[in-house]
Amino acid sequence: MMDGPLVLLAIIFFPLLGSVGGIGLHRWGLVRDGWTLLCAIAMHGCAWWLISMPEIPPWVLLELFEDVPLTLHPDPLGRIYALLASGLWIANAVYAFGYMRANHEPRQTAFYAWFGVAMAATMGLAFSGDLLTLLFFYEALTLSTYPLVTHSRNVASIRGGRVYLRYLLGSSLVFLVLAIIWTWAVSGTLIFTRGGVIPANVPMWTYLVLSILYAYGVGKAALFPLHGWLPAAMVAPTPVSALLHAVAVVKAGVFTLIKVFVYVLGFENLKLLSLDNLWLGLAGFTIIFASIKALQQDHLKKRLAYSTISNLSYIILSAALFTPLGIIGATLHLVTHAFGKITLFFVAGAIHTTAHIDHISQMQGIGRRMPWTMGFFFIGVLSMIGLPPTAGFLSKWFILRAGMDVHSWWLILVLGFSTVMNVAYFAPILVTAFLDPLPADSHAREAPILMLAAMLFTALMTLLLFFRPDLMLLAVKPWEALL
Amino acid sequence: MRPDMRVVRVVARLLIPLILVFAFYVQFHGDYGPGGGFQAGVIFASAIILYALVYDTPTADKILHPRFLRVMMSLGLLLYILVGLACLYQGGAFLEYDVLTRDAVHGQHRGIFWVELGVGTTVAAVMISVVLTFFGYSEHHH
Amino acid sequence: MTFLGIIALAIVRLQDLFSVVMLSSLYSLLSASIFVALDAVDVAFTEAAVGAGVSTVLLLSVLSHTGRWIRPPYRGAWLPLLVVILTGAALAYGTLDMPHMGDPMAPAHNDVSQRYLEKSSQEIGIPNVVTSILASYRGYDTLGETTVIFTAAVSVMVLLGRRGRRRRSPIRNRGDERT
Amino acid sequence: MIDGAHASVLQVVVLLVGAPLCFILARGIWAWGIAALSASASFVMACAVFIQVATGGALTYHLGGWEPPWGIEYKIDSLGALMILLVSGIGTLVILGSRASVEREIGASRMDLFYTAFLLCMAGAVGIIATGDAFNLFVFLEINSLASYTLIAMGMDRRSLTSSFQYLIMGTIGATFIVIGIGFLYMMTGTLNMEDISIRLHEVENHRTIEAAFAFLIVGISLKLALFPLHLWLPNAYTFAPSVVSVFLASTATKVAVYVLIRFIYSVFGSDYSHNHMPFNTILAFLSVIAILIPSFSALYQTHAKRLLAYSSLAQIGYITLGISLATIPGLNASLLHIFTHAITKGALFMSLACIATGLGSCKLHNMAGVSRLMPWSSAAFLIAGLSLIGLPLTSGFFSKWYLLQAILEQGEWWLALVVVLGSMLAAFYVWKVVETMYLRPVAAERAEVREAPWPMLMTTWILTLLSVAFGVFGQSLLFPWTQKAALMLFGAG
Amino acid sequence: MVIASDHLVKKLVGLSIFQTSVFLFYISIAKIFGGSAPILDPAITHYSNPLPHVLILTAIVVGVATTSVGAALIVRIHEAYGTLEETEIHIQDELE
Repeated sequence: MMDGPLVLLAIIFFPLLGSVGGIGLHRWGLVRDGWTLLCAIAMHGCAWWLISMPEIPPWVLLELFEDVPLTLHPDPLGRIYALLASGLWIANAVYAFGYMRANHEPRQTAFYAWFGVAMAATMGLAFSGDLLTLLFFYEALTLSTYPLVTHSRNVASIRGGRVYLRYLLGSSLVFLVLAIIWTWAVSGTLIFTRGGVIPANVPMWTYLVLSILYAYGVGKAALFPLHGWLPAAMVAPTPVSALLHAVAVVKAGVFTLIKVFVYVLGFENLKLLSLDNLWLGLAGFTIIFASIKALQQDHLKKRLAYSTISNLSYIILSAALFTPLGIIGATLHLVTHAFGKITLFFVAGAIHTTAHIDHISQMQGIGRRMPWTMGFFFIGVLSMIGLPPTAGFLSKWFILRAGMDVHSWWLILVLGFSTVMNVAYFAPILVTAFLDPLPADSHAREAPILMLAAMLFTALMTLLLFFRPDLMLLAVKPWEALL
Repeated sequence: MRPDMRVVRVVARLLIPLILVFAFYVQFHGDYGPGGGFQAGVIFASAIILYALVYDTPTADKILHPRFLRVMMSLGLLLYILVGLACLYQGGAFLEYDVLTRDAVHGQHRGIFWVELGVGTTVAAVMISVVLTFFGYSEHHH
Repeated sequence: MTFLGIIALAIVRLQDLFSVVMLSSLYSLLSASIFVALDAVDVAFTEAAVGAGVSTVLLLSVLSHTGRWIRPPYRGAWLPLLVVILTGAALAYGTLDMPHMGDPMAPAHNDVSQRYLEKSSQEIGIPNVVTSILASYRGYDTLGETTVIFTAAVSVMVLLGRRGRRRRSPIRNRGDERT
Repeated sequence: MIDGAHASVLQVVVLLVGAPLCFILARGIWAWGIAALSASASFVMACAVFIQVATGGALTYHLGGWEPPWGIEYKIDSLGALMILLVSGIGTLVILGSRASVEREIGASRMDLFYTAFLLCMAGAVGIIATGDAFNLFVFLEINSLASYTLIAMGMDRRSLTSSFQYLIMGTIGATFIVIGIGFLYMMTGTLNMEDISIRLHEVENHRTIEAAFAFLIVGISLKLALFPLHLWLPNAYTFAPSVVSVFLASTATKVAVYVLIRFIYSVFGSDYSHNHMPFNTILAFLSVIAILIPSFSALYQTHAKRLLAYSSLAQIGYITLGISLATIPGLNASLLHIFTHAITKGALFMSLACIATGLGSCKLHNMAGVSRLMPWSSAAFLIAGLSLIGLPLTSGFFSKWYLLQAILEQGEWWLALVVVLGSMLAAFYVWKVVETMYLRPVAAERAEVREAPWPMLMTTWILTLLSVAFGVFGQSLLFPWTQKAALMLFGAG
Repeated sequence: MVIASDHLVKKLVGLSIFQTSVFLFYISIAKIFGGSAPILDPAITHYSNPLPHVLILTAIVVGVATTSVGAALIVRIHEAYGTLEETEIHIQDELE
């Protein structure tokens, strides 16, 4: 059937269409925004269509090297990821319209254009059917988000952008490229294959080396010590931090790692070689480290960034149990954390917009002026901590169960610790916001309607996913079947 | 002008024609004795340089205008290439003199003659213009 | 031969450029005479005309406005000296088991040169084998050689030619800093 | 003889004719016209030769009709044909696009001299590649070198003079070494025709004279090649030469030198002798590693865009020689691929800098602040070509580096692989140093009225840029078969 | 010697001396004892090898070409820097 490739093309090209059209319409701001939104919705629709589709055969784009083709092949995980990212793009777009206007940001057209390119790269990454295609879209994503990080072009943002590239481009150019070519050298193929491509006869240390190379090649997964770029990227306008640095880019990292586990190294083999200890160790340490760092941050977005780092490591941790259930847990957390975290970033952006406040210590009593906003924040926090009735509870619970199954006390310990830490670094914000008295000179007021709408949507989704988990599990089914 | 210069000039006047004649001898006798286009060119040049030394560069420039030298050196090179192309035109390889006339050896003779002439012209012109440029430069530099 | 060595050494030591140039021209005159001794009449002829003639004139005219005295070098030149020694060693190493000089059986005097000596009289029909090789067998080299000379002339015109030379104001001198 | 064969010599001769014509009867724009005409003619000839070689195999041409070893022979195999296509192609493109830049940096009054020298330089390069005769190679090498000294000396800054002189000294020493090497070879074999030499060498192979010859030739060529310890002349030369000259030199000069190196290693001495009789591989690999790392680091600290690229060129030479030092067919193939991809990429980079220099009058980084707003097309070209220099996927840089890494891992030399990827990381950093300045820094007020470069320059720039991307995407079908064939041939396996 | 000297003129002279020595080496290859100059003459049977002579003729020309270019550069450098001592030139460049 031909409409498989067609849908893929559509999903990858709608955002680009949005960019190009946006540039064309840059004179008429409203039309441009409308057009962008239209493209986002169309893309999301295609993503739903794709979810409903049966297995699509791999689609070879071209033969880049001898017997190294570039292929697109959307597997269940990729479809879920695409659906998630495209859906949140709608919300984020709406939010961005409000945010960019309210903050009188310059060069909005360029902003939306690069945003579209970044989304396209994300989609390509989601659908890539082999490591080389993945590498290409991975780098494309890095480069297309760079202009967004440095959007305001002041010294701070340039410095932030430099760090961003140093970490992401550097790590991928050195370790990821090496890992990929090494994989090719031992296996002779880069096509994703269930159960891994590494032949049985290779020595154990090859797996070890490859594991380390992938762990640090995929800088977007922000494993310690390659986490530094994420806080640095917070100089970007909030919509960027919200969608890209809470969802698209960072999730691209863990998504890549899961793909590597399932399709390249083969998690069964890793389990047999008991390399899970290595991964659990890395992820666990990162969680603990990040939680402690988060506690020290006063800048709200920075604190959220560190929380993101630790949550990314949840996902890796769960996947690194190397059991199907663990990977399902990872997938679920990938989704739920997205909704929760994007809500929190939206809130942070809203506060920045109306109260011109970035630091937690200055947020006394703003909950009284912006009750809706802080209400959404509350929901987000619940989801982060993993308390019902929010989606976060669901995924954390899954991860715990997966850990129980293999009696991984380390995982349970880490998870417990970080939950405590979550409370420790989120609760004070709520206390400050709701209980402390509002300073007289504060001109905080409720956020613009567009931003509120976006927050409402994501917050509701966080709740909805708790009450109707079947929706999510429905999407996850084929993935489970494949594992 | 210092008096001794006059003596030098007289000597030079006598010498220069001899050198020129010698140059032409070397040019066209190169097939039989040592010498050929290059040596001839150098000798010819040396005559002019001698002239430029005993008189002054502008006078030398008047006799052999830089532009004229420029044309000559280019023509020499072009002559060489033209001989080669002529061989091509005659259906031979580049610079294959055999085909220039019916008799191969005679063709060689002719080819070599013209080629040597080209070399001689270029070398002479180059040497003269290079040296004169040096002299000239040093003059209007100080 | 020993003369050459002495001269070369003197050139390195001397502080007076004028005598340096003179010695170098003497050097090429001597080598020209050696060429004659080695039956290379054409080469000797050329070397004398060029080495002793043209280059000397050129270098003198350079000195005519760059001054002839130089101060002793600032830095000791051990590294370059080492390089030179290494080069010499390599040369010696290479020449150690090369065929004896003048040995008619040496590979260099194989069929290739024999052919020139034997056949050129029929093929070219002029006695001076050097000329016939120069102009015919390896005529293309000579074309290249002519081009080299031509290039040199172009180069000199670029650098010193009246119209060619661009007048540089001190600003222009540092053109790169300014925009 | 059929025309294709004649074209093999005519592609040089048209340039040699063009030069004096340019010299005598051309002023200003006409000089450009003649140069463009003869360069294009030469390019057409090169295409004819290429087709000839592609269909009929290696092409030989007996100059003067004397069969080798008595006469001089032109011998063009698939590699040579490709190299000539590269050199004359880039040369033609540069000439076509160069006018505005030359007018600005050298002045219309000296155009005739400039283009004469340029044509001679080109003729020298093509002659070097085409010839099958050791001494003829030296002669054309000198044509090429003298012309390059001249071109470099035409730069705006007075330091162009000293750079040119430094290059002259180094280059002449190198050439003299080559002559000594050839002399040794002649002494042992009595012939100058490369093919003939390689045949006769086998009888006298383990003479020490041959070893000396090898040593002298390699050192001499390495000087021309600017291989690591002998590289000092290159950064100055590339920095202070006129912009378009930097383009031509950067994309062809060292490449031709590499070609000569390969010719001697494989066609004259033979891969077996070169790789197995001496510690050549180890030394070369070692030097290459240094050549990749140290210049890349020093590139990070440059404040002059052209100089930065010059250092990166040194690193790229390191990649090329690294591939050769592997002494395997895939390694050599990778080197050949990198020669082409890098020639085009670096050409594009320097050309975009030439555009910028025409606009701003300088390529100092601090002058280039925010130039992307003033000259968007030039800056975009730099950015894209820069990505290819870094070696990001789907660019030609990635294409050749991929095969290099593959060849390295095949030998199990994982640490060399590490060096390569480190090199590309450093490349990312120093390229981005420029990109950041061009795109994110504010424009200085006094440059607000600077305009984009004229379209011919942009055309050249963008043709090169797009080529450097195209080879990354379609290199497998466009480039790989040729280099593969050449590598097999050079190893005597094909 | 060539590289060692601090003075550009000396560098150039050294270079040409180096080249001349190489010429000598070549011609010594060509020598054959009992041979004579390669100008054909029925009376003579042994000749020295003419090929190296040709090569050196070319090499000499190349040499003088290089020398003249170098000399021209020197003149211009002297004009631009007022000195020919390499060290001083470097110092001046540093100052810029």
